[in-house]
Amino acid sequence: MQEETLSPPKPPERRDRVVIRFAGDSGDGMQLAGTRFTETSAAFGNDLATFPSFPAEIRAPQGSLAGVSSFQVHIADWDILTHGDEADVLVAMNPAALKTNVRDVVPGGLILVNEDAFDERNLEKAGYETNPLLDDSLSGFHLLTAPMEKLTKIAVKDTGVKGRAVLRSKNFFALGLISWMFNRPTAPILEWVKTKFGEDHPVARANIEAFRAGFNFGNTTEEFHHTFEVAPAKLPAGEYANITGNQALAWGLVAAAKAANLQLFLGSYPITPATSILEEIARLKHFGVKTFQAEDEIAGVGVSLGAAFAGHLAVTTTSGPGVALKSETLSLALMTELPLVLVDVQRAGPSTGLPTKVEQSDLMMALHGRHGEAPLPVIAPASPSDAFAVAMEAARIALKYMTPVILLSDGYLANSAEPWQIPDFDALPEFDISYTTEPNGPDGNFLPYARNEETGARPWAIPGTPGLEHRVGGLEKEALTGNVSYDPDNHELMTLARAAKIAGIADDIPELEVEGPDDAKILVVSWGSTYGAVRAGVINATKEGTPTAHVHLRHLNPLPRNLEHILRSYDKVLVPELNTGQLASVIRSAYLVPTATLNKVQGAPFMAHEITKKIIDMTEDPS
Amino acid sequence: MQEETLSPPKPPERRDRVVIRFAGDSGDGMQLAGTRFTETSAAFGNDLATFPSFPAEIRAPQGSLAGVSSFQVHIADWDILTHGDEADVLVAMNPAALKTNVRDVVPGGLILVNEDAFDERNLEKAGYETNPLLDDSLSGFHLLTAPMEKLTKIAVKDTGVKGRAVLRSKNFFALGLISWMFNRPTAPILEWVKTKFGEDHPVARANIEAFRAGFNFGNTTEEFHHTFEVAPAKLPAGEYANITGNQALAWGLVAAAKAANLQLFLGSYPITPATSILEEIARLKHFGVKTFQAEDEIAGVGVSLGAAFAGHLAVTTTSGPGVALKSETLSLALMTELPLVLVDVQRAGPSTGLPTKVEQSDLMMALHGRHGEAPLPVIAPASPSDAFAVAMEAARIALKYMTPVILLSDGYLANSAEPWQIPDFDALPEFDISYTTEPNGPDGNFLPYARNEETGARPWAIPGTPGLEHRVGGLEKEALTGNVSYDPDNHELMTLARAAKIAGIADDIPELEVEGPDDAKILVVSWGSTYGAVRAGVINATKEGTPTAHVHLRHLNPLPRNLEHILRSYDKVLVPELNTGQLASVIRSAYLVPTATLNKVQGAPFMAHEITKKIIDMTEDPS
Amino acid sequence: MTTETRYSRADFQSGQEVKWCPGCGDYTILASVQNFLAELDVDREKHVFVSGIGCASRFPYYMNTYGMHSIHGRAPAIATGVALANPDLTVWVITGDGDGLSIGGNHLIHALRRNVDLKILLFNNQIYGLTKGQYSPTSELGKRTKTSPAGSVDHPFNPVSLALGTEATFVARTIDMDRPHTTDMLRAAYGHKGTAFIEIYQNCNVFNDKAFQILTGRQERDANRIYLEAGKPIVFGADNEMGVTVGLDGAKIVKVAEVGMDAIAVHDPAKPNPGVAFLLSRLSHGPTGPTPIGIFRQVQRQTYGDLMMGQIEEAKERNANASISDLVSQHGTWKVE
Amino acid sequence: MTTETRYSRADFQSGQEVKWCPGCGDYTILASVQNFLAELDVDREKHVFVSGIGCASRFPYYMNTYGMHSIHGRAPAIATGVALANPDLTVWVITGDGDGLSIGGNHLIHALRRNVDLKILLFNNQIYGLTKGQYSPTSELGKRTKTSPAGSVDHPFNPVSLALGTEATFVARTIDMDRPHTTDMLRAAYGHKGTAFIEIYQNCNVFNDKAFQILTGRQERDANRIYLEAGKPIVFGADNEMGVTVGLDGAKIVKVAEVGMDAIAVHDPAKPNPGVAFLLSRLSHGPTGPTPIGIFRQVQRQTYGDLMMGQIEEAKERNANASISDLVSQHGTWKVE
Ligand SMILES: Cc1ncc(C[n+]2csc(CCOP(=O)(O)OP(=O)(O)O)c2C)c(N)n1
Ligand SMILES: Cc1ncc(C[n+]2csc(CCOP(=O)(O)OP(=O)(O)O)c2C)c(N)n1
Ligand code: SF4
Ligand code: SF4
Ligand SMILES: [Mg+2]
Ligand SMILES: [Mg+2]
Repeated sequence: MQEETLSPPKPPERRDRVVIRFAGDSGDGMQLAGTRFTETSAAFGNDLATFPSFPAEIRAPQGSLAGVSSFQVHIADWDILTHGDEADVLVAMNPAALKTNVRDVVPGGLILVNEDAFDERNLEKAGYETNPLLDDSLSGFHLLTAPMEKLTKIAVKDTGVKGRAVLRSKNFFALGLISWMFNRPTAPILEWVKTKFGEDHPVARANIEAFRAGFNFGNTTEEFHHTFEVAPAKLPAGEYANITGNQALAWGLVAAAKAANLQLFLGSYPITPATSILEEIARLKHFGVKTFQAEDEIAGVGVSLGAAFAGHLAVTTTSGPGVALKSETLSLALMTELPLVLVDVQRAGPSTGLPTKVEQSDLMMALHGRHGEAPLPVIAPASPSDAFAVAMEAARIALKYMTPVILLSDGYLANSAEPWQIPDFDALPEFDISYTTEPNGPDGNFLPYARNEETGARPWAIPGTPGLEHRVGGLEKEALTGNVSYDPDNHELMTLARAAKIAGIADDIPELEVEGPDDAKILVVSWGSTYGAVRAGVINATKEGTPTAHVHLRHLNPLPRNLEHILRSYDKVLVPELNTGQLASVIRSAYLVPTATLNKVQGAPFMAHEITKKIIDMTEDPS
Repeated sequence: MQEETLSPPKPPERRDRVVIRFAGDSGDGMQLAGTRFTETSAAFGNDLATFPSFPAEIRAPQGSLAGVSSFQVHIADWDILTHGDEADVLVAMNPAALKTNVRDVVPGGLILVNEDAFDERNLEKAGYETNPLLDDSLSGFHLLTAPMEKLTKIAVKDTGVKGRAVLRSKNFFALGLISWMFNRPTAPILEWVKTKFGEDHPVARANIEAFRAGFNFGNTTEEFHHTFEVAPAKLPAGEYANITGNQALAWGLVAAAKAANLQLFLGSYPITPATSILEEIARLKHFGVKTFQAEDEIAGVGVSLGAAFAGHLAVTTTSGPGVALKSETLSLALMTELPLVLVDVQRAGPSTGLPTKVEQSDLMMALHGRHGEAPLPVIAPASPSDAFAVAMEAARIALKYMTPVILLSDGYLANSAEPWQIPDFDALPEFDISYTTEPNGPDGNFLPYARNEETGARPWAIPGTPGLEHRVGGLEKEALTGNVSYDPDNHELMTLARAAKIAGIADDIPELEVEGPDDAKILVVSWGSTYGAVRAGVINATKEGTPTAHVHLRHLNPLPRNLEHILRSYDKVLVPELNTGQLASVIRSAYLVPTATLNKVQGAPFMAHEITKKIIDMTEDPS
Repeated sequence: MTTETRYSRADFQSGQEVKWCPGCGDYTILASVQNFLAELDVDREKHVFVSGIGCASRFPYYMNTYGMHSIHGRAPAIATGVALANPDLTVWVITGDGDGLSIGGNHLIHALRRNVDLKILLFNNQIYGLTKGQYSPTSELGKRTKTSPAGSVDHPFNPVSLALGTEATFVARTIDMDRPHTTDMLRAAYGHKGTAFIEIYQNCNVFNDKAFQILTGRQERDANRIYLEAGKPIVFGADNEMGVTVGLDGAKIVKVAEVGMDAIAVHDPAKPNPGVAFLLSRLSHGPTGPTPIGIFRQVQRQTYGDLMMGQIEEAKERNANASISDLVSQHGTWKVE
Repeated sequence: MTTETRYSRADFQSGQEVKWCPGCGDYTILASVQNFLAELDVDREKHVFVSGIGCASRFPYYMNTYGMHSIHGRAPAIATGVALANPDLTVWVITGDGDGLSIGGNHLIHALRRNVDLKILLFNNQIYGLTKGQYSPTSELGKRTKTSPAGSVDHPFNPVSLALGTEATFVARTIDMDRPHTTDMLRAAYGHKGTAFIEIYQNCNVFNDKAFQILTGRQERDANRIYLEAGKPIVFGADNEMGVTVGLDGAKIVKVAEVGMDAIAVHDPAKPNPGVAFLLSRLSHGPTGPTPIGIFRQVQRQTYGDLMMGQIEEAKERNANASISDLVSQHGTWKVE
């Protein structure tokens, strides 16, 4: 199909932003449709943010509510912060998709359904007593229906695709229709199909034909009188890529290894939603990267610790249940003072919980989930693309301070995508890391626990270095020599030295910058993946007459030096979190500052309006 | 030997309390000498407290500083609180023992040494350049020497004991001498030897002869002009046993099973200092108790969880590194809402740390060391004998609320002993526990997650019960049915319901009682094994003119209802802990109350005077 | 005496919607187990299914018995607790090749050596299904998956060899698609006192389709399924024209006509020495050629539970009516008046 | 070409005071290892000793090489990381029967199947020494210890059988007191490319004294030590009057005179099929009678590390000068002007 053959849509309505959600059965290819739409919008120059949502089941029964998979994309002609609270457009491929998603559509929003799927069986599976396309229940929306299956069948009939496979292309029909409606360039999608399946493969042909049919259906059908235009965003000039948090993390780790001039070693055991970091890095063998799929999480962190001892930039990736298993080894890494990055892509807990859903509830475990006095640095990315920089920062701290570092990402960041302004890789800062190769002791001996005066870090002398033979281990170490020591005073000294080393990192991280108007009385403090929604919520609150300030923490331990001052500069402090108040309790304990909290534990990210509402409620609350 | 044959000692000096420390090489039998002296003092009616201290090595080189083992016992004619800050009497069997222990002897205190061990080799091993028995270094003490080895050899020459074994009885020589000096009844010791080794066994005869020789040496030697008398304490009438914390815990668990009319199941993996709980309970098969030495800590808690599911009172015992490994399974126990007691006998960390030494640094891990929102009850005994009641309390909460409970003991409580007023076992409260055997649902169905209105607990229907077949697991549960549920609102509801259940236990625990004078301005808050030292320190401070109040927490989560009110009733709050301030941070976060802290991380318990000093310093601190 | 009509398969269906991918081998195994239990006629409440995490491990949710869907790899430990707490129960462990052999390997080998009374069904699909297709400890060398894009470099376990190395008392293998054989293995495992281990080849049609093709395909299966039957010569092939000899250089595939029937090994799973079973387990390394199916080993050894209960009973007899007071007073007490 | 005089044992002594109980078998093994390394004449800094927790695991502190005294059971995993990070190193794992077979069982069996280049020395004293005498996974059934006052009910592992069940490429057994033999085993292990596993019987004279008496006692040892030597008939006894036959019913002890020398098995550890090695491992279950000592199995298989490095080299060749910019641009980028 050539773009030219499609007649141009009618004069479009201009919009500065639109949120579109594709929803269907897990088998309907909604993630693919969403991703393709996203990529073409990115290429077109919109700013965007996405939010894929999968069922927890491998494959829940077809047509069931549990089996619904959705992909939301927010496109705009300006710099956006979230994937959008509510959808302006919902594509619903079956009744279950409609049922579970309709509540998130803005009043008056557009709902496009695949009417062929609204048969009795599917309606029953979704728990509809009457057909919502026929009753009044959708009267608050702008409903459009298309016989997507019928039209797809017709479109693909000469492509060589047969039987059950025919209907697999119906997502491309939907994609074609939506592409038409939003005036998207079609070339990137068609190119992708050809590259993916091979130009002449029947599947490629079927998808292209279905896409074309969808596009034309919009163009020619009276009902679809209306198209939209969302102009390219005025993003800072530069090159962009659309990346998810897990990709950004993977690349950030590779970049960190390069910056440190070290080899990257990733020991890991698959677990949702962290697995794709391992999968991504496993593809990068040409960077000299070593990945090891271990027998379990304990071995995953164990091999990494061994690699760290031997001089690699060592990383282990997991989610909450895996962190629990790794904590004993993490404690050994802390005692042996070896660099190690532990990535926890948080999911909803406790126990197996809701493995595919987001939560920020591992913060306390990251800070305190080890026996003994075992403080560690903890940092968290604010958005998918921020994960790149945060991965580098985690590695920087680990290597400079010879310590394990915990990086807290989450299931939302893991899979959501946004445009990332690609840095100039050659200009990225180099880490000034070098192994110790010469004795550092007074008598020409080697003191593996003599500390760097500035950082408190001990030297990194790797096996194979002549003359620096030494032993590390989990028993308390004597200062300087690193020999086993049962001396009471030494234990206290070392406990405090380890703590001081971590606390001292506060001098090596930027002070916080508050965003917001000078007359703000309320300060909102956030961390991690809630950044976008909180930022948007704060901006809205300010617009709606409640001037509000916002500060977002990348570093959770140690906390930035100026946090206390900032906290004390406002009348009220609000800490919104996807947990029951973990950062709030840290702040209360550290500074004795009262906090209001907004907590959500539903396996779902905040919506900006939830933040706005809470802020406005607080101003009305006399206390 | 008959007691009568020993002539009575010269008129004794009366003392209300004495602290005696036996110290020697690990091979010298000091723990045995200390324990025997303790038992005979107990039988005599003194109040007492003990503190054994072992080297971390299996057997450090003979005569080395690392190899010194000691046993301190504090005896008094009144109700004492601690094992004593400093020793009035030190028995030192060799130079290393003298060197490592002399700093803890009161000025003017009595030091009794085995002079035969002060040869050049031993002096060198201990790092003495000159012989301390000959130079002036001990002039601040009352030094007594005895040729213990020579005299022991002579004493045992006809007993049939030969070669190296001869000198093994020298601890009995020392014990005899000290028994004479403190006017102890000799019968319990001699009886014990006979029962232990068999009346006519050469070892029994040797020990008895050595003991007699020591006793007589005191009696007949001019230098030993002086004996002491510590009268029996006026303890409340009743029957007493001398028990360590681990024993008390073991028996408390057995008593709890009886109170609940359940079978006790202990799944455990050996780890210092928790192992002896498993060892003690393994001996109690005649109570129908099942113990399982698992392949690791994860299996230890796993088998216990299985036993809990099947209806047993399930327990798992460990120390810090083991808690780390168990936390994933603990989280499953929390999600399945099954009763389970996890005993953490804390030791000095992080990592392997100082495995035989005390620390209170697992509190934060107990409270927060799990992924997701996973609150659990946490309780801690205050003294060795208190562990009996606390074990029962842990079981009571676990069973009544269908939840795992963490019991935090420590290495000090584990091995220290004190007299315990034996309760009337028949009068101990029964727990009102019963399995569910009938459907509880509206349609005669079974709802495994329908909660008891008062406690929030779910029903316990055990496999084998007809009609109540159901499945539990780690995925989020639907309220009532317990089916897997990915519903966002249900997850929030269940998260809050689990939290509310735990928080609600606050209504089921006693309010705190403050000890101390009404005019106190300072409140000291303690928890766990520091009770005795803190209590004594507070009493002393009050005596010395700083009226001070004290409150001790058994329940660390939930905190007692009236704690906040108490905290706010004083000008200053001091939280002394054997960590870097964990309870203090909990209090600050919960109540926004400023706290002063006194922290000690030396693998050693507090001394009362350290508490007193801090309190007095605080009054002088103007802030 | 069985009441033929007491249970039907439906009595063992929990009413929870079964959520495996359409076409997954797990459905077949579920049906085999449910039918077997119905036929077995043992009180439904006496069965407990304990699983770890993985597609296979969803199994307990679909069984209308007691069950626990626990955490990854820990099912053998948890099930051991259930079995020791209540010896009247029949405790089934459901695990996968990842769950049972990767993260759970230690618990598995310890359960096997202890001979706790458990029936362990390991659904081996040679892949991590639930996490969407990474190689597992039974995946063949060189397997390309998302975590091994250049091919796996991990030499896989042979689960039967591993189990024999632990001295397991009952070790068998079956195939999801062969329901009569699966049922035979379930029956034998049920009848075995001690730990029974069954490796079940299970097709994951989404992430590792046709891994067992040569044992399940119409064309191939007769030529490759070697049924092991106690007391019978080990022959196979459409016309039993092929056989297995066992010698010190290993078990070998031969043409019966060439060596004569007498040279063919007669299967004896009850041999006290596990050596021959081990040799048979080496005949194939994964389903890449003729593969033995059936019971490799079945011997009697006292179970952990019986030994444990024996010690408790004995202790109770020696100390009838033991009370806590006795315990304390044995320890040494004194009176304060 | 070796410089005979470069190292002496003292060069491998770390100066840390050795803190085992006097008389412990660990001293002997330490001496054997130190002497062997001195004789080996490989740069001292190229050796890394990684251990877990236990008496045995204190070993690295006493070696003047690189070392890590890690945490309980995890040494094989950590050592794997060291070996994969730097293939130039010789990585030794020191573990105990508790450390390696109880808590660490899973890492051990996975290291063995993967064939990572590690030398694993398992000091088997059939007891938990460091924690003061509880039974271990190799303690004999019925053993009375503090945690098994009525006797252990856990059927023990035979570590050699277990290792063979994992398809380990090098499996051997030796005895602390037999220093020349220990040295032979160390040499063979050192020379083996891949995971080498040596079970070392080690006397714990404090908590399990004389467990190996029949193999070490003057009176008993000749009658009970069966040395396995490649290419030689398996005979033993003071005058080699005893021998071992291997058949399908197991390996058997025989009088050579009665069966004739030809009936005696000739040892071949290089047999590709591990069956005979397995049969030999069944000859004794723990040191309770004549017990084979020596290399049970030694075969070549590509190591995990070589395969991993091979893939990396290949990928690098295919993508010479790969930069992160390339990586990102392959993914699809766009320009904003
Ligand atoms: C502690 C922990 N680690 C990892 C996971 C992720 N995980 C779940 S199932 C699984 C592997 C499943 O493979 P297998 O046991 O073969 O089961 P299958 O899905 O193939 O039936 C993994 C890695 C988890 N849930 N928990
Ligand atoms: C996680 C953890 N669990 C338990 C322990 C306690 N522990 C230390 S060594 C040991 C067993 C040692 O036995 P083995 O490996 O046979 O070594 P040996 O002392 O006999 O040489 C145990 C249970 C520990 N240190 N860490
Ligand atoms: S992923 Fe594979 S194993 Fe899992 S349910 Fe689907 S087909 Fe079955
Ligand atoms: S306890 Fe046993 S193994 Fe440990 S050092 Fe002492 S003798 Fe050796
Ligand atoms: Mg699998
Ligand atoms: Mg051992």
